[in-house]
Amino acid sequence: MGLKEVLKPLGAWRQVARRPHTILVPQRQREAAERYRGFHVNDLEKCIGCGTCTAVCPNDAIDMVRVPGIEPKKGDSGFRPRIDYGRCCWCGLCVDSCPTMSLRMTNEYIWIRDVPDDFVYIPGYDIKGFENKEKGYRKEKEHSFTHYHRVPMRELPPEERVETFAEVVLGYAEEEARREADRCVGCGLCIAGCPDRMHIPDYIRAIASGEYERSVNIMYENNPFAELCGKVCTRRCESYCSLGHEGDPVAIRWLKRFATERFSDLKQVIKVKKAEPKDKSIGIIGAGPGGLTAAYYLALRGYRVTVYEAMPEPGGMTMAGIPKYRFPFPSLKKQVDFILSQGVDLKLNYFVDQERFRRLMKEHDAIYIGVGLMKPWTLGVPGEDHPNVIYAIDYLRKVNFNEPVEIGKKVVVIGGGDVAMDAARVSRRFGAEVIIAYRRRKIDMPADHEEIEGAEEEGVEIWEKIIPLRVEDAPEGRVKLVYGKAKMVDQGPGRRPKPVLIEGEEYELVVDRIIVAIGQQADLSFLPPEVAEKIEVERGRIKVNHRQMTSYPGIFAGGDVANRVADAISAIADGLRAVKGIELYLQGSMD
Amino acid sequence: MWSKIFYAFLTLLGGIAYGLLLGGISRKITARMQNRRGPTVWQNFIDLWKLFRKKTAVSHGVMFYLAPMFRLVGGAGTFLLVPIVIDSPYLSNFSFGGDLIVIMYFMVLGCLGMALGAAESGHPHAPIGVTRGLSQMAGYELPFVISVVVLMIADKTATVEGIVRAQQGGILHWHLFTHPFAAAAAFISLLGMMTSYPFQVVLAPQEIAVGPPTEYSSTFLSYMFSGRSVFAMAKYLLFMDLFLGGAGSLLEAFAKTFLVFLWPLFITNVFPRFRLEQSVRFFWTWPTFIGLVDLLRISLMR
Amino acid sequence: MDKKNYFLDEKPEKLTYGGVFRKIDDWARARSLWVVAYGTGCGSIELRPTFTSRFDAERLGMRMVGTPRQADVLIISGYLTVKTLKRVIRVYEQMQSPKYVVALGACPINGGMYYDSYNAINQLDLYLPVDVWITGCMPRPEAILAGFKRLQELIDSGRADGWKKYIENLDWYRENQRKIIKNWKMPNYNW
Amino acid sequence: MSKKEVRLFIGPQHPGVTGNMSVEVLLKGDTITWAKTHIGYLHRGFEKLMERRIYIKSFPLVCRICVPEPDTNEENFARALEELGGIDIPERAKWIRTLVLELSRLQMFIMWYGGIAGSMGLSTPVQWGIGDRDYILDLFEELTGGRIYHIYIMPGGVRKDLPEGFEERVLKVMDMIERRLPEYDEIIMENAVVQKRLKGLARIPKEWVDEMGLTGPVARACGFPYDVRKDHPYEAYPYLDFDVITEEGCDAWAMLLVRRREIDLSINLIRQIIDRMPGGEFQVPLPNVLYWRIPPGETYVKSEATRGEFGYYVVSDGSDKPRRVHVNGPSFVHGITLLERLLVGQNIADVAPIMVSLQTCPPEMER
Amino acid sequence: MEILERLRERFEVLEEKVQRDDLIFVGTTGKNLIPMLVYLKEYEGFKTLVMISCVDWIEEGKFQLSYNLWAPKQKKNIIVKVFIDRKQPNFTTIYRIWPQAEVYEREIHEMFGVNFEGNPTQGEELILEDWDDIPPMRRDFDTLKYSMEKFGERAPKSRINIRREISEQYDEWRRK
Repeated sequence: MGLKEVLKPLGAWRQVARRPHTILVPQRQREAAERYRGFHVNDLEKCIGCGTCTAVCPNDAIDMVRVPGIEPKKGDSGFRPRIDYGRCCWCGLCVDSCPTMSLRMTNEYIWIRDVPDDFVYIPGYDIKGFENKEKGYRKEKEHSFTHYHRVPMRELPPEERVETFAEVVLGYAEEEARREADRCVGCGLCIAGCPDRMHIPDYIRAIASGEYERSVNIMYENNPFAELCGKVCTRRCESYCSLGHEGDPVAIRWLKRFATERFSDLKQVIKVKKAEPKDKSIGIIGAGPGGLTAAYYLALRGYRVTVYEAMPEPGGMTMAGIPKYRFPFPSLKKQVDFILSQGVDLKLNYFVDQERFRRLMKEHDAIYIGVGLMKPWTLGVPGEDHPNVIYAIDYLRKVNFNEPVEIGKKVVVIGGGDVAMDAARVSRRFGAEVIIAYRRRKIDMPADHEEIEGAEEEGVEIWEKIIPLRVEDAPEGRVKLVYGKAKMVDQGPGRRPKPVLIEGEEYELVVDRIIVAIGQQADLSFLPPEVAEKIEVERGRIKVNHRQMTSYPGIFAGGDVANRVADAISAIADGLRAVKGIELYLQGSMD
Repeated sequence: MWSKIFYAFLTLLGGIAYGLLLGGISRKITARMQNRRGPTVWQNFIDLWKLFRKKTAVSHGVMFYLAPMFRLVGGAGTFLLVPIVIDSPYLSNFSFGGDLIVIMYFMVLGCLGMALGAAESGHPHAPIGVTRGLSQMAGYELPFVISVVVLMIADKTATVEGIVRAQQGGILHWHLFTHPFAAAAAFISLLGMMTSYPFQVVLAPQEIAVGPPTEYSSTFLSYMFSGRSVFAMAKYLLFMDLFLGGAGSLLEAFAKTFLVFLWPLFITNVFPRFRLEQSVRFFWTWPTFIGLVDLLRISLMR
Repeated sequence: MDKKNYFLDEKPEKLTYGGVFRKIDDWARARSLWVVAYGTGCGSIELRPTFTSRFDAERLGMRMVGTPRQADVLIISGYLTVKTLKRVIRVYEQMQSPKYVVALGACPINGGMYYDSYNAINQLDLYLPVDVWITGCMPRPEAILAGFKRLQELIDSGRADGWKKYIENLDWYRENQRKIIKNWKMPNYNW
Repeated sequence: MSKKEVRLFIGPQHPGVTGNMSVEVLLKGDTITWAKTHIGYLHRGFEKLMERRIYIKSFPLVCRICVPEPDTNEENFARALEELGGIDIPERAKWIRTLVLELSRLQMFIMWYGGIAGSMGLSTPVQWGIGDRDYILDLFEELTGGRIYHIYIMPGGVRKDLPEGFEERVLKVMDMIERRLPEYDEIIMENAVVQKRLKGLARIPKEWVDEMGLTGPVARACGFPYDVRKDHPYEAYPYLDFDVITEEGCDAWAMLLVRRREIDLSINLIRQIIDRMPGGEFQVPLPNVLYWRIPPGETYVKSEATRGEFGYYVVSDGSDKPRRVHVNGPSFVHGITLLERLLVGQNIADVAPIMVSLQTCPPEMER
Repeated sequence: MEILERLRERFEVLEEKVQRDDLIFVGTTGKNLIPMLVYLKEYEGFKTLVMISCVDWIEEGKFQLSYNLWAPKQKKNIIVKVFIDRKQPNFTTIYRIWPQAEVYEREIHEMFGVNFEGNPTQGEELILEDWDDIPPMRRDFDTLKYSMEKFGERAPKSRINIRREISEQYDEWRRK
């Protein structure tokens, strides 16, 4: 303890001359840092109520509530997060995992109350005064918990595709599939998009964790055509996907395809629970996906089921209409065989006419009509009966059944739907030069955009705003399409623009074949008049109630003939719903 | 006589106020040293009023109630015996012959009363603090007494007034300069009296919470608070009288007490506290030794 | 040494407060808040900056005191475990009226991160009357100071009366406290 | 307890204890004859809570285990999960993590440096220390978005990249602290009273170090060069150039010296890190955190906290939640086994300096 | 690693795993544990006990005790594991080998209910106070339920299952 040690500390008195570094809060505000994790704000318009924030919140601080003014709509559950600041720990996990990036944090941090009940609030709805603060913790798209980029699907190169009818899509490898499946946040918004309400998050999660058998079993709970859907589904679910708002939606279809393709023998995989046989029989007209779905679940419930099919192979439109490069025949056979193995009786080449329909009504306790749409719409222009004008649906059927078709060197496909794309791409595979003529713009096409892209890659030309005027004969066995151009007329908000012919202009196109693919209609001529008059038909489709029953008790209908969507998954959904309806009907407790 | 009492009462109030103000200034200066702004200088008045008007529901017996009064009375007694302005009819307080010795006893009285009351409170920290306080007192009283004795011998008087008068006639007559060793000893023991930091073993927050006043609250605490400030004032005045030549006017008194006040403040913020035995040992060695030097010198000179 | 009961083991009388000095009292109280130095939870980490040079709560007349007897404000800094709650109740009751409680953080409001913990309480207001709630995890010193400003406003306008509520509804509070403190080895009323 | 002994609880409501804990002592005069640590005032059952949370949800929890220095916990737990889950993190993430760890070590030491003076009643450096530490917290706020709880280190790297110009601001704060440190030294290290009180205080017998498993500055003050950063290098520490600091005194003064030199070391390391900070990615994408499963296995990872060796024992059973996480903080041994033995024979006045010297941190004892 | 061979020679080694260069797991039986620990301490340089941990394998009806040792010279950790019956969780104390084991064992006793024979302080409360349920760290103790029953909840959460809600919405739309 020298004198130095006594005097040295006194040097601290130098500090008196220094300016204090005290910050004068609360008299003056002090702003927190740029990234500060303060109070939440939520863009209610962007938010889709997926509930990922709820799932990731470590403290159970976030729950989902209804908010006045927010209605559920496509891809939006209608709920909004409510945050309890008596629970929150401002970790920002919710922000980092918000798929739409609507939830973020401001750098606001003062929230003082005299009562403890004022700490629950709905960001974005309850106005707290810091809604417009720009600074604060935000999600960086590339560095967050959400994986926005889809694992790319490998495809055949376009040059190879046009040479063969081999499948275009090559499928995921196991690692790729698990990586893709793992992107799913499990919100379940996609369920609303699926007509069949498949348990999408569940089977995707099963794929992600490598439990493929379980995954397929989950699919088969309400879809016996999982593999079909895995290949050709219109996948409306993907447009509901919460990841789709800021990135690519999860490839639900390809994942389904991946899981189902792994198993060649479904009997060993699917664990069916068969009910006691019941003394009731059901007749199903049309072995399309809807009819077979109904048959499968009815058979599992113990009913005797007979399916009547006019064509030589089961599968309906999936057999006749979908080209083999999208949906190979062995795959269809695998699924149909599994369904038939559950005790479904199938009668092929059995065209139901009025006479036979009367017989079926006597034989069966209930009848399900799933005949689909087999009659094409016509163009309705002069000269349409020209032999070189063919209809896509007939054309595709012939191709699929290996019947000879002749299309020449150059064809034009009229229409913009999936069938048009199929017809065009099939024609490319026959070596023809193909033009698709559509009366609206490309972005208005109802076909799957992947199909459009695929067609273009394969060298199909797409002409927009074409309105056919008449068909004329042309030399050398060719045909001339006379058409006019259209202009798009705005129809006001919420409605898609209408094409209107520009008068006075006429163009000509000489091709070998004109393939008309502007849609199909139902052919209900097999119904006997006494039945037909009781069955309500609305705009060409049979009208059914929510149990798929027509206005004639005991006759159910589903699939394209009854719904407006006309795709495989809706047919399957109809079939599944009809099963419940038929069961209730047979028990006499129809609601 | 009554007017004298009246004036004495006024000076007492003034002393308390000035003591509180000095406390506030010390908080401000300390704050500046600690790189912060600190409270206003009036903060101690607000604190005192708040404490004074606070409810209390604590009861630990009669002694417990009386202790703060002891403290206040001890402080006031000391204060009233120390002349503020010499020769002033109003501000010379109750100075009388031999009062220096009485003052020193009064200073002990406050502590003793405190000790009794705190011991009554039943909180274990209090007796520990009291023991410490008393031992500490035994420590710093020794050098202080020695230096006072030096002054008494030198000036041949036992009154404060006499000592002040002996220092008149210029700054060099101050005992600070005529008896530097005694002054040094006394000023070191002032650190102990003011419980400034190296010797702050009584309240010792990190060790025994706040020591003796642990159980005291509200009004009692306000008495102790004002007692403490008047006590401090008394000590400043006493040291002013003893070593800085007293004050001829009120302004001079203010200035000189402020100087004395700065000394403990100067030390207190830069040292941690000693342990009790280190503290006592310190007082019994260095300041005692220094004081003895002057005592020896004065005895030899005579 | 004879065993002496240092605590009043009886229910406190209803305290009324008022009088001519009321306004001055409130003014002085708001500007002289002495905080009992008890870091009950992780929030005490932010109390240190609050009370030291960078934020310097002493500007507002606040300071830390080592004993509950002399304190006016009890800061519940974050979650409270059952074991601490027992001590906190005791500290609170030893404080002299008027006294105020400030709850920091999300945890005392609705359990916070520890809503599912078997040892941390979820709602502080069942056990102690709280005057000001400051949420955050932890509240920054700025927020704490803003909270104290709010407390000062409340005191200034005479609305910070949690301590009165506590005495009036003592039985209710006691019932709640005893529900979770199984072994009540304390005096019934300890002020 | 004889008649002459007084039983005294130091804490939990006591200005001198480090956090919410208490030490029960028997006093004979001023001398402690027996001591017992009581903990549990801050027990929240972290380990139980983590068992019922998915892995990612545990990250906001772990940083609360040691409040003043949360990053060690985050880094440890993240590293354990990376090891079990087989994730390799990019170089830059390692360096950023090390930077965060060193910054947090520095702020803790600065606070401690003031705190040791405060434990003896010298409140001036406390005010300086906590005030200067705030500038580091400002850096943290800028980098991580949180002042105290950063939740910044996550498995796979760190959550955000360094902001623009962050390095310069770090260096600026380092310069400021380096300018300030001599002033601290003047009032603490070169203070006669501090020296008088700390030299020879709480002398730890050397054989206790291995026997009790003392780590960190406590062990290093006894001459044992135990430093996880050197012994089991993690993150970017193998690439950094530093020596383990040891002192031969075994007393509180030696611990003070060790920690004082650690401050210099930390500043030095931070400069090195900033100098050599590599570019590139700072994060590898995790699997979907909501469903992240970790293969079965167990591991023990450790790192050097300011108080000593911090270890995480993680057992995974293959599900998305840990089977068991055991957090082993250095204070568990320092604060209970060592403190109870060390206090015997000491003066009551020295309890606070001893506790601060050992840097007992109650939340990591009871978790 | 050679150390594993030496251990295998002397004791019954049920399982072993080299997790990292500096971390080895060794499983042994209860009878072999204390001799093995002493051997490791005296002859292999594992002088320090880092911690004792307990894992509840409720499905198998076992508690796993993990003794984590550190060798200051070799800079290696070894974790010795031993399984004990969950129904009668009795084991022997090792506090005579390492003094800090006393507190670790006390904590495990409190949190898991494992009884360490010979530990002088294990009955004392360490962390919990007036605990009235099964030891809280056991897997079958539901802390959320306990907390909600004992401490309550202020603002009950809506706990909406979005998937179910969405399905119902879908039905609604369907019906329209």
